[in-house]
Amino acid sequence: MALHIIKSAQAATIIEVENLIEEGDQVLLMEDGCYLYTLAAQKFTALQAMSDHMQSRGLSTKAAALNVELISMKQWALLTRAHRQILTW
Amino acid sequence: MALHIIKSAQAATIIEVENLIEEGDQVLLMEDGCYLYTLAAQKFTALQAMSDHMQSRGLSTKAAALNVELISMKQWALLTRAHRQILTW
Amino acid sequence: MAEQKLRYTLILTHSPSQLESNLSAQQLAVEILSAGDAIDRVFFYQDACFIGLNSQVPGQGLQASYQGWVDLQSEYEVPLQVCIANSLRRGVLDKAEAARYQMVDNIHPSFQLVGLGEIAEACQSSDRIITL
Amino acid sequence: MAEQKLRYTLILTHSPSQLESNLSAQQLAVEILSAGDAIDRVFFYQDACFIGLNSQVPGQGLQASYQGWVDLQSEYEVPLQVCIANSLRRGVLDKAEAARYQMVDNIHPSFQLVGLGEIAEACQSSDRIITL
Amino acid sequence: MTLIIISSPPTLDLETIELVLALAAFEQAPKLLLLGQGIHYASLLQQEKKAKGKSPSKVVSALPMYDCETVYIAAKGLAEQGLEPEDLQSFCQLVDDEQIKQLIKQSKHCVNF
Amino acid sequence: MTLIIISSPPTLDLETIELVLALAAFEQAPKLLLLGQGIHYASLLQQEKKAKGKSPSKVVSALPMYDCETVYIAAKGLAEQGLEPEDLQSFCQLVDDEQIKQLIKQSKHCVNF
Repeated sequence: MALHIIKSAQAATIIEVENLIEEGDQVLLMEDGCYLYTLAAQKFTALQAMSDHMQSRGLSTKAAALNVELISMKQWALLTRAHRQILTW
Repeated sequence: MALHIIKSAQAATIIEVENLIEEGDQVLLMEDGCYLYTLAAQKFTALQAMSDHMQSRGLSTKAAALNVELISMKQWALLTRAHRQILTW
Repeated sequence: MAEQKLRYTLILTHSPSQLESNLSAQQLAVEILSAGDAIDRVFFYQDACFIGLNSQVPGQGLQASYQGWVDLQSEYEVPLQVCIANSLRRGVLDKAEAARYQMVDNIHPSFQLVGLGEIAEACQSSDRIITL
Repeated sequence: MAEQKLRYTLILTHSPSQLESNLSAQQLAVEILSAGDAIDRVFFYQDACFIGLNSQVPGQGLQASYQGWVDLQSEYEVPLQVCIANSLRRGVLDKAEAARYQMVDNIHPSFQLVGLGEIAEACQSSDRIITL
Repeated sequence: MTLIIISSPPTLDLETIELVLALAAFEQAPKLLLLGQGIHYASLLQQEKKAKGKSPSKVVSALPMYDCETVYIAAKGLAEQGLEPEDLQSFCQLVDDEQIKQLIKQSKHCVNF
Repeated sequence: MTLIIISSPPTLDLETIELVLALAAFEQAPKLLLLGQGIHYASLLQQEKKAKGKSPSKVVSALPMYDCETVYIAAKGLAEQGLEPEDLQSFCQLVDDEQIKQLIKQSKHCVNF
């Protein structure tokens, strides 16, 4: 069960990750990857995004409306505990 | 008549430039933009690419087969003389 | 925490002023250490070598890009390792390298220049490697 | 050349080790000057400020990222201008700024730190501005 | 007239906007065109990304005071970025591809980020 | 096993490949997976991008000598990048998405560039 951290703002990254994702993998949007929340919400179930980064981009309300789960830095650290393979895109 | 220099390797850049291009504008691929020659050759007439950069990427023969014109640094300098607006993507 | 203590290596690759990677990594490191886990090393690679430049003059009220790391090191003794080959190429030098090339060192003294063997060690010994 | 002589400003924005922008810009500058046109200034912005770091130790047979510019300047007196605000933030200092902040200068002496007024001047006086 | 074109998202230190502000302060009356993810610079909801850093929305809101009175936004990009016109600073103007081509053609210089 | 994943095109100083070579030299037997534009690292025709710089194809060709015997290439990306199997180093192996998922799952660590 891998954790896929998407930091890139390139939409092509979402497609790349979509092809490689397995049942049980988790996708987390952070930094400029937050801008891809609309496309990512269509592609991934149980999508998470870094709350502080969504907030500073003014996207928290919009993302929450698409059921993107906003998580704290502490929860991020817990995610890195739970997933052995951590891939950053 | 603008000169559009494409240095980015992101395919999305080609689409962006395609939307903004005018009759008489010139498109030049250089650096990692060279990797986009196939898509660019479909979108732009009279496409040019920096010969040294295509060569160092091993793409000269393939690009020439698609009628991409390979130009020298000296010809690049002449292009910047000929075009008042120079946009770099 | 009843759980087993995990050991982390963080690898940074981006310069500090344009993207947020350096800040994200500092915040993650704080959470990892607060949770009782360990950080074997923070490894600065490619343009992240510039994070340690000692001569930064941040704007009023702002912090230099190395400050969060220096603070974490003084509290938790986290090794701050900078790839020596990448640093030399870019002009980021510690005292030893500066002496070797007859230049002046310019990296914050909390950072050390090391070889890529440290990443091999990370592959072997760390439970998690996170690239940011 | 019978054509009118053109005046150029080049703006660089990328760090030197990952992308080729710095090399492309140096090659373009050579062609512009050989053709008899003029370069009002080369302006180093954002991570391109690192190009001037004086302490680079390039690998055997290789050149420091500033070398091509230093050569062009000694032949053609091209002003090599580095954005002062961007440089201070990153820790790239000339003698004057180093003295002001009691640090050691670390930029090659062919480069000078300047304000953004130089870009305003470029907008006004240069015939071409090229961002690389 | 100098046209600054930004098509990448706001950076940590807002150096691209600083350049626009400087040109405006030196009375160059620059025009700013935001494309794609660059449009987020004009979002009213953008906030600072580091402690005590500058807020993009505040920095951009200063542009009209320096005579950079209109910020042009590629209309097509707005929806793609998940933004609504009411998310943007009041002095923004939506433009289509034809208008963007005119802006480029009328400019003396273009500077892209 | 550490899996190095490169999805961006070759850089001027080849630092990503240096990391793979170092892991191999320290007997970590890293596996290298190239995706998208990262596939160009395996092209036999890549040459040095600066005077006296290293040639990517030469640096990559050294991998098998250090016990990094297979370089995995995302088959889907090959055509997208305009490359043919015969453009690649002989020790490359084309893999599909399912095989890539297995490579990730079997790795202890993943490092992406």
